[in-house]
Amino acid sequence: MSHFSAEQEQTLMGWARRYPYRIMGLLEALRQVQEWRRCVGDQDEEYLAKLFDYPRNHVHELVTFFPGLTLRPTGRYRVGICRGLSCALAGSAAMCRCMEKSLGIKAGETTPDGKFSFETMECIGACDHAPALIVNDKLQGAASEQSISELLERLP
Amino acid sequence: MTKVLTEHWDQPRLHELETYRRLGGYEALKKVLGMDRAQLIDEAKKSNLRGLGGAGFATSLKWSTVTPEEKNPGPRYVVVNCDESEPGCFKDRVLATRNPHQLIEGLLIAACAIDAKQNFIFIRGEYQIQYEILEKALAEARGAGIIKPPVSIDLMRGAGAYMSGLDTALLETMEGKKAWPRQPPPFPTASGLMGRPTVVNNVETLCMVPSIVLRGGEWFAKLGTAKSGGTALFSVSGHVEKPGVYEFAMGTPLREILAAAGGVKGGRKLKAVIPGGVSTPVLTADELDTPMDWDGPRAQGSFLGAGGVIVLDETTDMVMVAHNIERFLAHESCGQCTPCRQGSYWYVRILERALDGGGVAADLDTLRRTGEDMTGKVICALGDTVGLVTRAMMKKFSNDFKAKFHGEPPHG
Amino acid sequence: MAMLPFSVIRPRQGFVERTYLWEALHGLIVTFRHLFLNLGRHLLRLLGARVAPGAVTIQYPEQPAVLGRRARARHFLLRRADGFPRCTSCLLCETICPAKCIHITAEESPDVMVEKRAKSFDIDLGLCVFCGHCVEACPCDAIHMDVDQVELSSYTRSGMIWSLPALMRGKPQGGAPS
Amino acid sequence: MAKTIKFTLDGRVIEAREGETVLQAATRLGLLIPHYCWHPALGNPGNCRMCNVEVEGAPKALVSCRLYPKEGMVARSAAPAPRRWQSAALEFHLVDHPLDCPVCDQSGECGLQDYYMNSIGRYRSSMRDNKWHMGKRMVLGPHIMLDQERCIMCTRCTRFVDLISKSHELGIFGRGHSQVIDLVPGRVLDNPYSGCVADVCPVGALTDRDFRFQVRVWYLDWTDSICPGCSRGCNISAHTSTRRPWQNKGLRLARVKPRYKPEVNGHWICDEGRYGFLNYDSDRLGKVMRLKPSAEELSWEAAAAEVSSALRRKPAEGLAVMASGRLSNEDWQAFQKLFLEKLNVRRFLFAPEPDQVGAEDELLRRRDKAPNLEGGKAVGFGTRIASMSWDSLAADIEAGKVWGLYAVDRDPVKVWDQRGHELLERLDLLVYQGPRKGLTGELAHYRLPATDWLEEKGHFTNFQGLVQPYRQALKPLGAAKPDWAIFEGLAARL
Repeated sequence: MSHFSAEQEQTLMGWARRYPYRIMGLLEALRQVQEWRRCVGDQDEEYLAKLFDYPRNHVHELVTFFPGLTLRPTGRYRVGICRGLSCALAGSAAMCRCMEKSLGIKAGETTPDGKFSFETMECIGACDHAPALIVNDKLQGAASEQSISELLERLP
Repeated sequence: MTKVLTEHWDQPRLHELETYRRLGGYEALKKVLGMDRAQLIDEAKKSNLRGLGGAGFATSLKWSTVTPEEKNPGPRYVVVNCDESEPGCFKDRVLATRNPHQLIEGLLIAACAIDAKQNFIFIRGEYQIQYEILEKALAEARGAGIIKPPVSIDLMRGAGAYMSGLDTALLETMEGKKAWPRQPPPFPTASGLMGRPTVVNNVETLCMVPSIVLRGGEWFAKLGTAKSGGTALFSVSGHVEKPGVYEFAMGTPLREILAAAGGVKGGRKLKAVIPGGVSTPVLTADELDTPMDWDGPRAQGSFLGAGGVIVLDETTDMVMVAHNIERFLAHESCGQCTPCRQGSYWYVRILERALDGGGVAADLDTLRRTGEDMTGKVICALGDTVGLVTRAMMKKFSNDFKAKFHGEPPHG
Repeated sequence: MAMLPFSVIRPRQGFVERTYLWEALHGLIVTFRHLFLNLGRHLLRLLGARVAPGAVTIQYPEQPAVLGRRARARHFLLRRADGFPRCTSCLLCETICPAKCIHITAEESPDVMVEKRAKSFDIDLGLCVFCGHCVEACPCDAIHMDVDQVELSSYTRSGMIWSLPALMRGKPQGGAPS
Repeated sequence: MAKTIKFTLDGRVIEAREGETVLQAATRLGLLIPHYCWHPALGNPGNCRMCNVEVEGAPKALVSCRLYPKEGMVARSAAPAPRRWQSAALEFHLVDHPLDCPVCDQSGECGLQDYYMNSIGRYRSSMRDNKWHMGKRMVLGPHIMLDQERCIMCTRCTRFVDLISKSHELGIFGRGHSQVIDLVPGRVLDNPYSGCVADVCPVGALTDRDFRFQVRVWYLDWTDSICPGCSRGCNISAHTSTRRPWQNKGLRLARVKPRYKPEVNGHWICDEGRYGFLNYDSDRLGKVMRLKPSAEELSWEAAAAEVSSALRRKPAEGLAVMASGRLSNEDWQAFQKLFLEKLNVRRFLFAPEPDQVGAEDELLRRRDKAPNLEGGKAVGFGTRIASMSWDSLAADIEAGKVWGLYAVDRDPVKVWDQRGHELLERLDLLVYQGPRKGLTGELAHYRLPATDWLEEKGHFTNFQGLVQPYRQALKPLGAAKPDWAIFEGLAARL
């Protein structure tokens, strides 16, 4: 019995069978594990390598290649501020400092209670809401002192 | 100005099926089922529609070069590239949010054009909202019998790599591998996803297809200029009053687009405009009358790209812009080939040192020479961009760069 | 153009020159003049007068042998600022040495940044021709030939082989890179 | 003649074979086109960008490792433009490369040095910033050391562990300039071919731990030889360090490297063959000795006389000869002449079990760990004459049927262990011939030193029946002579 619950194993098997070729579901399965566990651990990689019949070094390559997948656990809420050109022109650096101050952590770190983790991200395709603020892959609109503090309260 | 994509954007709940149908949606699909493939491809050829993801490759040519069933029996695929990660471009996000069914209809027509049964929409991980919208739209379409087996459309998400936006790297990502682009030959139309012939089309390109089928290729071609048919979406951002997505006919001068977006923010003087996203070399303020089609910016040493217009006012320091772009490219470089992997981070270090005041006159020659050694000598367009973008800025804004690169080398 | 004939005119030797007596006498006069001049200077210096030295010879070893600024003599293995030997035992000096008198064996160095150092570094000064190639070949400026240390003799052949501690002892006087 | 494509490279007309790239054809003919990521057995990913060539009619530089020649194509590699592209690619490789040459074992055979020091390099570097630092001196496994800063990301090693050894321990983790070659967490690079990883690495990123800092490669002498590890007969080149005896801890054999042989081992050798013989000089015999009844060192003539007469003392039925697959074809020839024709001995033991058998796999390693059993078969040992088993020989000795034992390069005590001592006590005559003393050397009546495979010339026949020569790399130790010379000496006196 692996360290996943039966229901979780079912979902992962769902991803394996979802696409015409089994291996095409690997990235989605990794995203799923990242969502559950906030990171992709060694055991997860071993399990997925067996499930997709794919060498473990390539699975580990994927986890270290894609920024969406992390080795160390991120917070329940993964907050990101875009540092692309349009957002930089609109002052994303100032917003990053404000976010770091209000969360009390540096960019790339996770709050001790594991609720928030903050990182500066490359362009997230929201240059009309510069500087863009995103939480768990969901766009929250432009970042400003007011919207940041309001966001941190709102999230349970 | 006739609008092709944004025609119904003012309609409420356009993303729902019956609104879309009420406004004439899926008529083109019925018409296509009656046409044969050659006629459909010929219609696209007459329309002069070219890939709006940035490459500008004629869509009809791409469809017609797909190896037919007889030569290579087995499945064919159409993959929608919705991995829009180019800083300055957000039109695919707005399109998928406002009018997902237009994309689905275009995709189904493209599938008929190359006789593909299974199709995929590859969307970037950060577009989770658009993912859910598309999922609902697909469910509606399946429910209404528009998508009937054996035809199927599947959604797949990326995980935050800009490289996945390149067509061959996108196919590598879908095959569960790192987004390391392939080196054609063979091209994806001959051997793409899992070795099967695949067509990779951009969201905007496919959204144009229903109108082309309904109102005919000539109508679409006449909207644009001789070589660039139809209209295009421009994502205007940066120092501009009203950033957003605007639709203009191909060939519209940049000045008009800037005016539609409310001109430079705070009425300041314009310094530069990046026409097609950060990967396209910059245009100066007096090159504002460049017609925005596939050949206009090329005359000024730039290119249309994905239409991400970034407006820069006079307060911007071009070295800071160059550093921001090069740091983006160095962070997103997939690391497969050496010139881009090492050269991009070398650029970042030189520009960072220049911003901190350590710039040395000899660095300008290093940037120029290294840029030439990169462009054209790498596997994919990112490496070319690293070498191209900064050099263009150095040529057009040499005083910004001379100001930062003035010191003498400390030792010898 | 043809070469013109050219005849060499030799001065005729006079009778006195042919007898050669005067020439011999003149030579002796020069020799004795130097003898007494230097003897006088030598005595005056002994009495403390400040006079130019009588002879070029120096009374080694009482007077130290002074070599030129660019002379190459005793080998030194220099140290880094933190006292670690600079030598990373890359064996380039051993390779370039024409006399093949440098014998080095390498080992792991505790310092991660250096990785490699010399376990044993022997120079057989009995074979060394003091050509200085090792100093030129060294990529880390680890070996240096000091200026005027020439007392390198020993009673046994093995005594001439200087190993690592000997080569690193003391400080080089002149011309060592910082 | 297979269809060939003619094209000109640097003014020379070249005939490329079917399916050969420009780079393969040029390298086959010895023309210099710099390359790192292409390897004949590992494919051409085309990611190092070194092999840029200029092709007339092509808009931009093309990488010749993925360029299939067309008839009449004109390509240039040595022209100023392509040389500049290659030199630029080299500069990109060296941007973050540490200046480790003094402490790097690859120095002298490093791909970066080779290209930098000739027409492609020798430019003044314009890199003025701090270099990117990564892992130094990382132990990957029992034999391999990694230095991530020296790595140029040619991906040969990851392709090796994926395609050839199929053990998948290494991967390229991270992205962009900070990506590194590293082990999968929890794995160790201990597959039976881990040494090949250091061969394919063109730079000093992956180096041998056994060879680390032992000797500089330009002091080594290279000799073509055949690995005596098993019956595969891999072609190797033995690198010996005899010019400077204080180097390499005084050991004469510094390292063993594979030599390309398509029919037998391709580009690879296993770790047993690569690292198994590094203690080549240990436990060696050098003196011709008679130990019993009175210990004395003999000359070869005296020993030959005594042994030949001792062999004649009693009827030949009681004689047993122990041999092994390590004999060369020449040895087998003389062995057969001496023991079959002259002495017509009936008891032979040359089966590799149990001490000369080991692991087998589908790539190279064979079960019988003796290189020349086929050579024995050629002269009848294993076809006409069957090998005894160790137990039946032991039974015959205990039953007194066997009075004399001649062991050639075989160690009975190692197999019989404690029982061996009693058995060998019973024998009237025990002659031990071989390069190493082993456990039986002390108990023999006569001890004849033989040369080991590096000190003699000869031929091995591998399991496919391929006769392969091996050359002499070292001078024999002491009075040792090749086995066939010893047999000839004895046969002459019988």
